[in-house]
Amino acid sequence: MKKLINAPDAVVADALRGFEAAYAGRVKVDHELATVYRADPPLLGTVGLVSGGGSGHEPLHAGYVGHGMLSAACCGQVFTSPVPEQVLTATRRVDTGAGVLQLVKNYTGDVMNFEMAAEMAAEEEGGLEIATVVLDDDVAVENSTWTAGRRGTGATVFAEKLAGAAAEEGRPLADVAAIARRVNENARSMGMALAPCTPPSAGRPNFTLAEDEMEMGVGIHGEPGRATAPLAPAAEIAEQLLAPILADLPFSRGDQVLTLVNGMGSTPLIELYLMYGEVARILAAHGIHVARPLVGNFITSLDMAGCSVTLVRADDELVRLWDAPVDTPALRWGR
Amino acid sequence: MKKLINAPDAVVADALRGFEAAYAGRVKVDHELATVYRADPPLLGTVGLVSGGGSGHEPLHAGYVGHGMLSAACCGQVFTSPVPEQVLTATRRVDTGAGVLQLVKNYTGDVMNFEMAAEMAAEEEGGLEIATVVLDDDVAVENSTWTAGRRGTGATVFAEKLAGAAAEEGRPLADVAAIARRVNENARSMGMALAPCTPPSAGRPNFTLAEDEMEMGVGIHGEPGRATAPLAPAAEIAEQLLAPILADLPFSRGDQVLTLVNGMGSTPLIELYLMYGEVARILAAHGIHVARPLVGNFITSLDMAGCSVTLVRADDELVRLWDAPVDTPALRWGR
Amino acid sequence: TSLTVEGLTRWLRTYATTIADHEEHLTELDAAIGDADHGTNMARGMTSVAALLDDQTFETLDVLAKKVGMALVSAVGGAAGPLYGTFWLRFAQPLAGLATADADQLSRALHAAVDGVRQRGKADVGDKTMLDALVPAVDAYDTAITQGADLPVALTRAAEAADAGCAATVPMVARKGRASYLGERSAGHQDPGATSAALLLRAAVK
Amino acid sequence: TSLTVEGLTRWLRTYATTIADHEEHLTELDAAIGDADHGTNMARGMTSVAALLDDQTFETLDVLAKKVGMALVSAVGGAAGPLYGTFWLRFAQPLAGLATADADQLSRALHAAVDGVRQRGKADVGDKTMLDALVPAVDAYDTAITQGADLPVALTRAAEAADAGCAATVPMVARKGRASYLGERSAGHQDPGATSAALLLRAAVK
Ligand SMILES: Nc1ncnc2c1ncn2[C@@H]1O[C@H](COP(=O)(O)OP(=O)(O)O)[C@@H](O)[C@H]1O
Ligand SMILES: Nc1ncnc2c1ncn2[C@@H]1O[C@H](COP(=O)(O)OP(=O)(O)O)[C@@H](O)[C@H]1O
Ligand SMILES: [Mg+2]
Ligand SMILES: [Mg+2]
Ligand SMILES: [Mg+2]
Ligand SMILES: [Mg+2]
Repeated sequence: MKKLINAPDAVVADALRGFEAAYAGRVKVDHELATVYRADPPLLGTVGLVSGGGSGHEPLHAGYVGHGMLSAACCGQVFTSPVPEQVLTATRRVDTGAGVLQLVKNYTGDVMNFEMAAEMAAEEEGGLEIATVVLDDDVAVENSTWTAGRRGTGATVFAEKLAGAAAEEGRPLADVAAIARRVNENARSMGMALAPCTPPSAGRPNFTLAEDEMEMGVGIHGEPGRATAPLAPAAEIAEQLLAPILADLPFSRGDQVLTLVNGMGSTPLIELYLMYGEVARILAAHGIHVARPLVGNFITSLDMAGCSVTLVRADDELVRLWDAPVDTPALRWGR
Repeated sequence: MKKLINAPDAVVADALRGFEAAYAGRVKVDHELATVYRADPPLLGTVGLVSGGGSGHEPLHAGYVGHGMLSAACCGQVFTSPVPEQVLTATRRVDTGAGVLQLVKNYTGDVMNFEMAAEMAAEEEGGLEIATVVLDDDVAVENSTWTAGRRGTGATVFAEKLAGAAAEEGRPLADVAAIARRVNENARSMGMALAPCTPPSAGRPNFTLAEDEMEMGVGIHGEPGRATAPLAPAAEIAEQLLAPILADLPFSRGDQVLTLVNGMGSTPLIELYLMYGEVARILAAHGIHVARPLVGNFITSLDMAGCSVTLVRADDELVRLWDAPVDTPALRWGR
Repeated sequence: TSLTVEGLTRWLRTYATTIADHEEHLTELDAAIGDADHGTNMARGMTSVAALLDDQTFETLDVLAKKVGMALVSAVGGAAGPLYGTFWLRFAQPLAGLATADADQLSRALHAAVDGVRQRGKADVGDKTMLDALVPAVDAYDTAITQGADLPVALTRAAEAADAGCAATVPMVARKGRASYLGERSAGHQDPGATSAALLLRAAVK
Repeated sequence: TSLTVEGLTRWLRTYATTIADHEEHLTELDAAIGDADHGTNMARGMTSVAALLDDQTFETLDVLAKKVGMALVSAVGGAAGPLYGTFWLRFAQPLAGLATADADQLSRALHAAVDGVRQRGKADVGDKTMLDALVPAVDAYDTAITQGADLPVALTRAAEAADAGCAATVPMVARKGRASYLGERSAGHQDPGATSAALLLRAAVK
């Protein structure tokens, strides 16, 4: 295993130290509870936005803390959801009386830990108001009430951005949560890997792929995907990623979408630009209008090579919220 | 070789198509000459800024085209400098009468192709005014008048940003060139690799490294470095990168610096955060003050794993120019 | 024969050692159908429990179990943290104020614990989770007690049933937890959580 | 015996074929001490030259050579583009208006070409570049002519000298081009540009 780290069990703590130094003045880090906060004090009467999850998906979530996006991000160990104490403390700290929205990716661990935090918060006297939106946009996983359901992937970036913009506008908790829910309901994602990742504590990749193979339907935790497929040209890979996405919602001719072509962590930007070209071509052929494209590494899986595509069907309000000013380590415009 | 591409010789053209779609409205692409321009017409009386080089270093240079930075970026084939025709055309197109600054990384091919373009421009009637600044900040290479000299690496990002800010302020060509020269004179870089990259046309890595080895003093073209060294913890790698940088300028106690911890293309962000923490620690111990840190993938080497560090000793003017608004695909703030 | 505070402490210490010994194995199992952290997660949790046992002494079973549950909830994270945390938090409830538990009291504690896991995770037997080890273990324990076995024997039956339940997860297609994302591909692998649960019962009889 | 437009065309076509055959080899050499693109660069350039030869006919040597130089400058990029481009642009100059060149005229053209490369790249013999093949080649050509050899023989001597010069780059420590970044580590590898230059001379006698 080759990584720029000191020791496998110090990765998250060491990275948070560097993160704090790199974004000093814009974020504050509670190192004891591995939680990142906005440096500016929360505006009275605005809804707090707390998210979090296992580490290894950088810039998610800490990179999205700041004006117009998250109030706090709770960082778990690599690929391990944070614990209730982290979430509870963050929730309390960012509450200004207007309540707190918790954005949770749909993984059993994340859901249960956030749930326990919400239960504990509810037990407190004068308990604060909490809303939770669970994100589950990954079409690679079949959905059913019998299973853990779909994974939360690319939709998370959009939910954090758009709910964050709504919170920044001073809208009430119910509205902010409704935005996040609308994002999730209209979002679909699919991912693929050219090469697996190596979790630091495991020291080796979770699966292997031959030189002429790729893994389709992967998540963001280095787990094997739904199927191993023969390696294909980018144009073909884009088709394989988009087909299940388009069919699932379904997206239709005339739809306006936010589009993310996301790198898995070790995919060079030139390949992501190229993939976006293929995705744009296919969407144009389907009469789907990309209102806002986003291309880069936004929700990663350590050093996995590959990409994912997320589409969010967006009405004009969602597009407007996307355009609203944001000032975080990983997304920044309008200020 | 596993890449998200269609064919090795179509990579640059395909990526530029995707790039144009991803940043439509902000950049324009001349596909015939593989050159990226700002979408807004150049402001009369402002100096044009042209850079370029081989592809494979994304987001450099095309990702730095926009308000407050480059006017145009000429894209060569992967790791191959652009040809004079590209540079000449771009230079002509961005000239508003105030002249054009060409920013060139110090590689024989880049220098000669830009030189030929400048010669051709000078031969034209009413020839436009051209200044050229060659960047050569890489301390891994010993400098001498007998050799090709040092490579241009991380300083390029700073030269493009700071000269771009000066040009945006409407300053004359001599001033804008002087800023770029000041950046270069005060910039030093050093890079290392955990794993080599695979150029698409070669189909395999340029060198090999054992599981317990790293390559010190690498450039950004997948070439072997100055020496193969035993793999070390991040704290130690940071020392090895900073020692030659600090000694070379030299940087001294009380200096104020712009600092880049740069990923080589397939290094996950969590490792770059962590590396920045180590770099910040060492600089603090040397009494060097980081005025502005930058952490991420800004000048890459395809899918090479590893990082580089760049320090620029900066007076208050350079810091002010760094803070000036910029709106490009890869760097964006203040608007 | 009954479970004392000292006995429970010994059980937990043994389990902490077992987990340390099996850390890599659990992570390997999780690598195949999950995210390769179950060993690390459990090791981090049981290290925290062992520290608790070193630092404090306990008068009653419930206080000890509750602290263990809280330690796991705050140290583990992931799926295993809330599930094993809930296990011990609920285990404590029927034992309120008791310094020792007889076989029936222990049965109630185990039932509460396993029901807690079931509620927290919304899973059940056959979903390829730790419940596939825990549920048969409690059933086997009850059967042994009903048949007049003493506590050590009943716990041995429980451990055997947990082992068998764990082995039975191999052919299952997961419906809960991360392994469910793999669909049919999850078959052919032993569930990591069922494995750590079987080790928990084994630790009780060591 | 003299060099005709047809002869130069044949030389260039042969070189285009040679480069296509050696593309991988040149890239491999460049991978060892450069950036693994010399084969691709030269192949792109000579494909463009071959297209030029297909599309147009030429009356004089200088017009042909100039077009070849321009084609290389606009198609190749990197170090090889300006260097080989300059080679042919300068090769053209002493041949202005000529449909054929005798041995002396060709000598002047070769000298102009190689001096052009020297000026453009600010390198010289011993720096581990294409000049280590080109300079001895021109010297050998001149020597042969002085000794009364005819043009084919002189070109054969040039090709032999280029091969020897190319082989001589192996132990050299590079002072110019990318290989110079490697310092002492550049020793032990044959220079890719010297190799493509030696192939250019070989193509002249095929
Ligand atoms: N809903 C659930 N109910 C019961 N056990 C579960 C559930 N989901 C997962 N598990 C158990 O948790 C184990 C995985 O734990 P761990 O790897 O520590 O957490 P994570 O899956 O969050 O990485 C699985 O092997 C399974 O036995
Ligand atoms: N300054 C120079 N003078 C003469 N030849 C040079 C010089 N620099 C490089 N070369 C030649 O160019 C070759 C490399 O060409 P190529 O790989 O196509 O370009 P690049 O180095 O830009 O990738 C080297 O092997 C060397 O022979
Ligand atoms: Mg996990
Ligand atoms: Mg090159
Ligand atoms: Mg796991
Ligand atoms: Mg080369």
